[in-house]
Amino acid sequence: MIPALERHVIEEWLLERRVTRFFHDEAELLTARRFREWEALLAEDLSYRVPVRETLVPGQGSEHSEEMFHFDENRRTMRMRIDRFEGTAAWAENPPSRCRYFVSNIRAERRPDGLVGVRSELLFTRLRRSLTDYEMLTGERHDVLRDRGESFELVERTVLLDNTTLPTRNLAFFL
Amino acid sequence: MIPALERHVIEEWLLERRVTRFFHDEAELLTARRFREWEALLAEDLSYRVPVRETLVPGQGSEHSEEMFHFDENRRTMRMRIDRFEGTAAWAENPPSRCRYFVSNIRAERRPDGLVGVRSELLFTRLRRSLTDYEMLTGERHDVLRDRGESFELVERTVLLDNTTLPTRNLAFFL
Amino acid sequence: MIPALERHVIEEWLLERRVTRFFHDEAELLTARRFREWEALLAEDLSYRVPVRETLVPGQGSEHSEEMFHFDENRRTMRMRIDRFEGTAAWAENPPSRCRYFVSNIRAERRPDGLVGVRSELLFTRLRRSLTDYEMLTGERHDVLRDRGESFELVERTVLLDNTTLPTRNLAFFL
Amino acid sequence: MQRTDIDAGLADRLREAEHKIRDGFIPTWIYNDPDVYRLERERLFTRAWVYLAHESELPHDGSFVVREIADTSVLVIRGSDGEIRTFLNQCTHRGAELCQYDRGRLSRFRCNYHAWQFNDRGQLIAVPFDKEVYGGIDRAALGLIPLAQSAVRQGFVFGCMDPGVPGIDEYLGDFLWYLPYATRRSAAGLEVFGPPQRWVVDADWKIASENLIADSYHTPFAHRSIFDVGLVPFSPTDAAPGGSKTGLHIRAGAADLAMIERPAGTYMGYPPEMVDTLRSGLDDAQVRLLDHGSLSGNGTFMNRFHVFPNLSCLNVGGFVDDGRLDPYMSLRQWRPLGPGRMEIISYLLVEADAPREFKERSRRAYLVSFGSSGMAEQDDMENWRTICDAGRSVGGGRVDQYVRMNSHREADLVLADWAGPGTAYASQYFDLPVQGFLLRWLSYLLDGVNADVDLPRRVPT
Amino acid sequence: MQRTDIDAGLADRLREAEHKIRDGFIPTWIYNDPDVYRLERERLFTRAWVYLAHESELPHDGSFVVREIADTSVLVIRGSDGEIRTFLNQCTHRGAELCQYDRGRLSRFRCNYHAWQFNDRGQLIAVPFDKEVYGGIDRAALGLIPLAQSAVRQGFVFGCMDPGVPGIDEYLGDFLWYLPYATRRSAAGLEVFGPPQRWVVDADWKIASENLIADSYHTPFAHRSIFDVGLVPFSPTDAAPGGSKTGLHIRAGAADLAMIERPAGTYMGYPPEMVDTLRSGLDDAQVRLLDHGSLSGNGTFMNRFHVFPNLSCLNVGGFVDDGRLDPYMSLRQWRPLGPGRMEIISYLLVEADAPREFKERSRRAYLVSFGSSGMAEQDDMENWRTICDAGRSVGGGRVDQYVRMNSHREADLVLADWAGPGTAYASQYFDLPVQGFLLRWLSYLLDGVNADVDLPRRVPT
Amino acid sequence: MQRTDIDAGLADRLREAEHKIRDGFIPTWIYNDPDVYRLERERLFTRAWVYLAHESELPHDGSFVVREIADTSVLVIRGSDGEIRTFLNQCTHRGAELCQYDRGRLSRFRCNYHAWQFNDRGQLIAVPFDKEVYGGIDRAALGLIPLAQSAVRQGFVFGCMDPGVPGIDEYLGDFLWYLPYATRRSAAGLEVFGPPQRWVVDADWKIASENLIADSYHTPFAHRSIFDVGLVPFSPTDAAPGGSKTGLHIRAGAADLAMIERPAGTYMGYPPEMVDTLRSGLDDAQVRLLDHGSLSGNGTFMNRFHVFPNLSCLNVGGFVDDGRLDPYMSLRQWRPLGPGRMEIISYLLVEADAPREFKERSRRAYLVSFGSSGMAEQDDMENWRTICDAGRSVGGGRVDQYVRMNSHREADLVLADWAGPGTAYASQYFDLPVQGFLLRWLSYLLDGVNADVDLPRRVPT
Ligand code: FES
Ligand code: FES
Ligand code: FES
Ligand SMILES: [Fe+3]
Ligand SMILES: [Fe+3]
Ligand SMILES: [Fe+3]
Repeated sequence: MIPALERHVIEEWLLERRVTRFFHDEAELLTARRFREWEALLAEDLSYRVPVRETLVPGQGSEHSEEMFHFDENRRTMRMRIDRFEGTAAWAENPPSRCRYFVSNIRAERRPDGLVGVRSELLFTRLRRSLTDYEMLTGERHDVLRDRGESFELVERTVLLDNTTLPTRNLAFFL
Repeated sequence: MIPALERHVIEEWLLERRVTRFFHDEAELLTARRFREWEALLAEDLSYRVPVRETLVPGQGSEHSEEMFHFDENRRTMRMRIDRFEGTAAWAENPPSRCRYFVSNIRAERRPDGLVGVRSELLFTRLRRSLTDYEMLTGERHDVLRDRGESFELVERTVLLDNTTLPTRNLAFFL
Repeated sequence: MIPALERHVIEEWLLERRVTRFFHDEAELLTARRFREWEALLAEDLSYRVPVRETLVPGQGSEHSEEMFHFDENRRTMRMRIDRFEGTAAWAENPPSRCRYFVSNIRAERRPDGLVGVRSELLFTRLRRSLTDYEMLTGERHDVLRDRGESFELVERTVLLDNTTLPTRNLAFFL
Repeated sequence: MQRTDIDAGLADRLREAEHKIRDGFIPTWIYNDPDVYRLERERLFTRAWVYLAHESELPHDGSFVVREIADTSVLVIRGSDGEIRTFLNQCTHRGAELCQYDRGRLSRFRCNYHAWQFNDRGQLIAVPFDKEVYGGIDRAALGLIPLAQSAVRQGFVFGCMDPGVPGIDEYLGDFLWYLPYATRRSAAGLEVFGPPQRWVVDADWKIASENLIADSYHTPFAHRSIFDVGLVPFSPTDAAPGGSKTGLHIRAGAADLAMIERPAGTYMGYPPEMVDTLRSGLDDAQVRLLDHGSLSGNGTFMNRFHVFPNLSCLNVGGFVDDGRLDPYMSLRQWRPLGPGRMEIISYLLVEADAPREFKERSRRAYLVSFGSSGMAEQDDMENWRTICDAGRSVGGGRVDQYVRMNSHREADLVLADWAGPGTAYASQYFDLPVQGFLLRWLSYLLDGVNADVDLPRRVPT
Repeated sequence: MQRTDIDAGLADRLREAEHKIRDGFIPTWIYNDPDVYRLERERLFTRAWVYLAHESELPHDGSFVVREIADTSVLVIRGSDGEIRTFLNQCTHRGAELCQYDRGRLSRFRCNYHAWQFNDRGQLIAVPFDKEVYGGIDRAALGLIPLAQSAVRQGFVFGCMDPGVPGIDEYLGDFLWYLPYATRRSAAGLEVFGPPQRWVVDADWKIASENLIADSYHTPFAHRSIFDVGLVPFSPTDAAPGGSKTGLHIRAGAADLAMIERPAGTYMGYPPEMVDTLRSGLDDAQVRLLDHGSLSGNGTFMNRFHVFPNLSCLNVGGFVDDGRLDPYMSLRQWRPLGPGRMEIISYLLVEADAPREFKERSRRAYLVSFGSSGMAEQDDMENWRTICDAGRSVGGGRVDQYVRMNSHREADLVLADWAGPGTAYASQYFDLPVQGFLLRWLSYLLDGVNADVDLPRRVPT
Repeated sequence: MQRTDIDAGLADRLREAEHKIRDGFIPTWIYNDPDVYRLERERLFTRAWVYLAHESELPHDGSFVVREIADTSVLVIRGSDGEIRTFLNQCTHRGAELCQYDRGRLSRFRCNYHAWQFNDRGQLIAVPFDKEVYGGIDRAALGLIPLAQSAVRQGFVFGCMDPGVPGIDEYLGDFLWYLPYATRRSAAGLEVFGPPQRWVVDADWKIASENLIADSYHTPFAHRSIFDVGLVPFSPTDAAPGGSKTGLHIRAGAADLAMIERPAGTYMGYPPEMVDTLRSGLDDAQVRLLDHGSLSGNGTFMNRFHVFPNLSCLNVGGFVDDGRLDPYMSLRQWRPLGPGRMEIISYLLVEADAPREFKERSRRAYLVSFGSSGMAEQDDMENWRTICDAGRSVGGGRVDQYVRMNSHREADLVLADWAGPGTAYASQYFDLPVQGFLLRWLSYLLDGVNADVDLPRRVPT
């Protein structure tokens, strides 16, 4: 017999489950460098940001800069970047890196405006060629998704990194 | 149409879902160094232990010491530690490290005494200042939670580390 | 009140939940080196493969070799390996390594033939003795499970690694 | 400052390198060698003037940034008297690090170990138990240790650890005449917009410097993808030899700089007001160069410069949104971390009194093109890295690179009647500046300070 | 043991350091320098007596621990004859590691490579195919290789790789007279409680040693937080110069030790029975010091000691639960791992026959205060680390630290009529012991073994 | 090729090692020493012939693999003329890496930096703006840099960076007479099956080489587990001294090889047709050895060989499925990465025209036994690693290993009337080959190229 489950419990659960699935599918696309398919997940009004982090005096403002970013993209610049990857002259990633996205601690909630806010933890690893030392980044994603019924689209992503100086030779990937 | 779900399936699932959420929220508090809020999750009869690990002859006892610990805390010593962090002279963490808790493989079960036993895997990363080398710890958490309806409180935590000698300059954080 | 959940949503969810649990239990067995119990999860018609990876010219074939493997095991060779670990002369793992399996991004789906296909991400860490440097592998698992009602058995596992040259002194463990 | 010894074997290797470089070849090992790195630390970065900060980063009393000269931590701070000073970021008692932050504002610094305190002018202002345990310490002698020399020029803060070398004006020399093209487009001067991006690459700081000094050759090939996606305001033809983008190279003081031709009425997307402001701040000769200095008599735009040893600046624009060209200016420092390894510190500079929207557009154009995620920068990283990787190997290190581009007509390239200071060349397609850079580098490693660096003599290929 | 060469440049640098240290300055580079580390490995840790284990860790026949002298793995084992021996942990055949465990009990060790076997006295007892392939090997010559010297004193096991240096009693010297204050509070002596905590820090073993030798100055400042949270049994005034916690420093043999004043009837929370037991095991002079040795005539408590090169001990207490002071004693070894890098190995010592509850309270007080998670230890790590980090940099390494605390009245501090052996000083606020430590360290690096280390002459500041 | 200097202290240490090795002892430090590694890079791997690839990996025009000689990247490619060539994998312009892939097929290689292009014969075929900026470059002088020497023998591709050393035939010498036992079991010769496994171990390439050269002693003990699980086709008795598996050791040219006895009508599980094919390709003396060469007059099977410096081959079989013995042949290279660190590159070789099923069975037997996950290989890794770890430590490095196995009857072991070339010994249980290997290694480090390596003289133990 089924215990009485409240509606909001079921709805929250369904939402989180769909969001989790969305993130896992997204990670697969990025890992497989299927950038065109990934692009299809991006909203027209996308804002994609990875702020530069500094070590500051406690109390003197956020360590995540609001002025300077590693990425500060809109839909159009995203397309440029993807065009480049899909073109024949993106030497930096030829042969491609092996990027992997361990997304965990996913928590989603529907906001009053109908959008879905998601907070998750990201462990990102990258290996190139025959190197044995990983490039690794850690941080948290603050995402806003628009519910499209069947799936979601990414409206806003802010990745707050733990890293001030990046141990990656470049950012020829997305976070 | 909904297939017949047995009560215990639903209950187990609900429990695990709530526990998972609790862990993710807890990780957020620790990462954000919101120690007073974290403290509010600790039971009065808390036992918090991180045993020292040794490499022993197979068959000559557990590698996790029952005599010596990295942490062996009760509610009172926890408060002292948090008081220190919240004070103005905890130089070791000024500026604060960036700690991150990747909690996975969470499995919860309600014990006969009503408490909830949880086993999970922990990947802990820490970065300081402008360093590019992570301090990393891995291990498993064996937790006991008390169900408070809305949330849980942490009654017992034992973290079994993989590390014998710690690669962290200090343990100025909680696991 | 419960919203109308479609049958397939429930079924998918139940399957994924059971698979997730299976993977977490499996990880525990491997971490604890309870190899005989792990062996009991392997199907008689097991195929367990970890292909060698090369860096190839884009467009000139898959980087994951179909000719050479790090593991290419059937049920019988698996038994040999486990016999060895359970014997008294597997010096390579005496004292044993500390292996840990962070399995995430688990996605399961029932195939037309009744078997269950699962894709997951694996972050594997290993520490030995008093070393402070981890051996780490990353990759994805493509598994096929046979549903045995109470539990599953592993029919097929292919681990696609990110690593071309392995940073592990040996593969005296399973992935 | 004292210098460590250099053994005979190493001196021979460097002398051999010098001969090769003069002859148009670079032995690859110099880009990844522990002995070279040791000498760079001990003989070069201790004696050259090195960029530290921009004064706009230090707006208030007590504003500070912590920066590094090679591996030495330096506190750059504006004192309560308004003056900018530079100090070793180290307590004078037992040597603990004084300031643990990248940036901020503090009027006093309290050492965590024994609580000695220093003010924002570096003075030792508190010593616990002074009377009891030191009998009244000599505070004047134990203030923070200033860099031997430091100076601000047109907003740029430089420091030098050697008290015996000539001052900043002699060091920068003729370059100071050209610098206003970058700094005077606005009455308020330049400002750093936000914190710098920083990242670590397994590549040598010299190969990166050489690229910014004089590698017009790589642009159309290594960076073809950014032409392909429509980002850059040039055609491949512009970037080819003889093209408008590759007109003038100038060697001036401690710097190299590149001028490109600009069609009348354009200025890389900078608004006309800025060009007016710039023009009004220049002298007649400078204005002439601005408006008619190109080989064809068109105006010029200073596209990039490099100040020895490791400061580069790139000033260009990109088409990011709605067909408008957005200009940006990036200052970048190539900080050595070890053999074949550096940290890149990349700043965006904007005109301080420009509207916010201008700055944000500039930021977007910069981010898409250069910096940690920049589409052009990505490719450079891989090329530089593989060169340095080869340099470390026993076989690859012995390979002599070929730097004789246009050395068969080097004399022809010199513009005899150049109106500005320094030496101007009629092309950016030539290897002479790279040779000059490396000879100057060798002059530090082989002892002489800012010794006259002869231009290399070559034989035709 | 043979020693590798030291080139002229390095010898000059060390001689210069010696002059500075005598004069009250320490060049920061000595805390993070590859050449220094090399000499420490090859000239110091091969020739000094180094702590290895406590006999309570080896309760039975075949009980063993594996420990390291610098980077050399040592097997410490109690043989079937009850004797404790020390061996290189290495098979004498092809050199494979013999014992892979940190601790345990085994009567024989079988090498994994070719199955040679050794017993718990280090004897080679089995060689497969001996007759066939060796014609009867010389087993006596191929037993495990013992350390050149080893000895147990009051429960502490020491080893030394050099057969030519004086024995342990001469090495420890006058310190043996003071050691009973730590070891004789219980008839059964001390025991190690559980395994040691171990962790790795990017800091030099010398800076840690100096801190434990003679840095009373940092306590009220670096560790203010533990005063704030009510953990320590002192007031800041006690810890200030002239305070009860900072009374006496004694230099005795290879050790430095610090005595603090104890109010009559107290002994850092140790129960009265223990003080009685202690007193009954001491001679008259030792008892006098225990009961009236402080400057004011009150009793004393040995708060810490350091044995050259890298063994420190801290004996203190904390208020953890219900207002009671719980004493604890932590032995810690600072094991060098490389330039500016060490492993800390921290043990809790308790009176062997104390009740379990006493031991557990002691453990809790220790864990909250010191060790890997200890609130005081946390702050030390950061200070030590930044000093060593600066030492590696080209600018920071050249900074001379200031160690002239109380050198202007050094002669006054000596207690002329001190009743015990060694030299006693009337304060713990002075830098002389740090200078003495470094001069002893230099005497190894510059060749002399335990050469008479002159105390530094100083000029007033 | 030029060689860097070797200082007097290092030469003394190596000379001392030489004396010890001749006397039957190996100082452990040689397996983990930065100076040794430097000399190995600069004096050994630049002057020895080193294995690079197998011709079956290069089936077509433009087929290439990228391999390393120590740390130097080498492009091995079959040109459009069918010839296999070897080049430094480095652009001749500014030294960027030319080919970023492990394997593939390309007819031209375009450098990513400035787009110079080279064809599959290493010729420089395109230089952008050649006329404009180089005035017509000397393309012939700027083709890819070939290794000084390279050669293919029985399918194996070798290269050598030194033009002055003798050619491959002189180098391999008498070994070429024995190699057909491995390569001629099939008309089509051998082929590499799939890509090699590669993994990195903290162990020295020499210790691994020695193990494959002459360590029959470890087999029954280190690898007992694979006997236990029924994998190997020998009994422990076979593997003991005098057993059928340990009969003959042959030193021939740059190689050592081991022959085992095979019962009539068997050949390690290889099918009779293959033995027939083999026999038909041999001359009479070779056939005699194949069929009656063992000490007892039975047939022989070449079980393993090692070619100086770092190529080993193992040919054996395992019982994996249904009671059938499946043979496999693994070639493995021990590539030095640094002191005490190597990459292992392990290939499976199969008869090219064997049925697919044979190859797959061979693969399974190989994977279970050797290679990255092989049950035997796992144990070797740990033993080698701990030896090298000890070698780095100050105490462990000074330990002399004992290599006098059967040196008391060395003369007796020589087979005076051996019919083949080289020197044959009547046992595999002796340390002479290890001593010989290390003396040859020393001859490179101490300068002589392929100097006659005297066999060591010994005294009885
Ligand atoms: S080190 Fe700064 S006050 Fe002592
Ligand atoms: S190395 Fe120990 S038995 Fe051979
Ligand atoms: S480096 Fe290859 S073309 Fe310039
Ligand atoms: Fe570029
Ligand atoms: Fe302290
Ligand atoms: Fe083996």
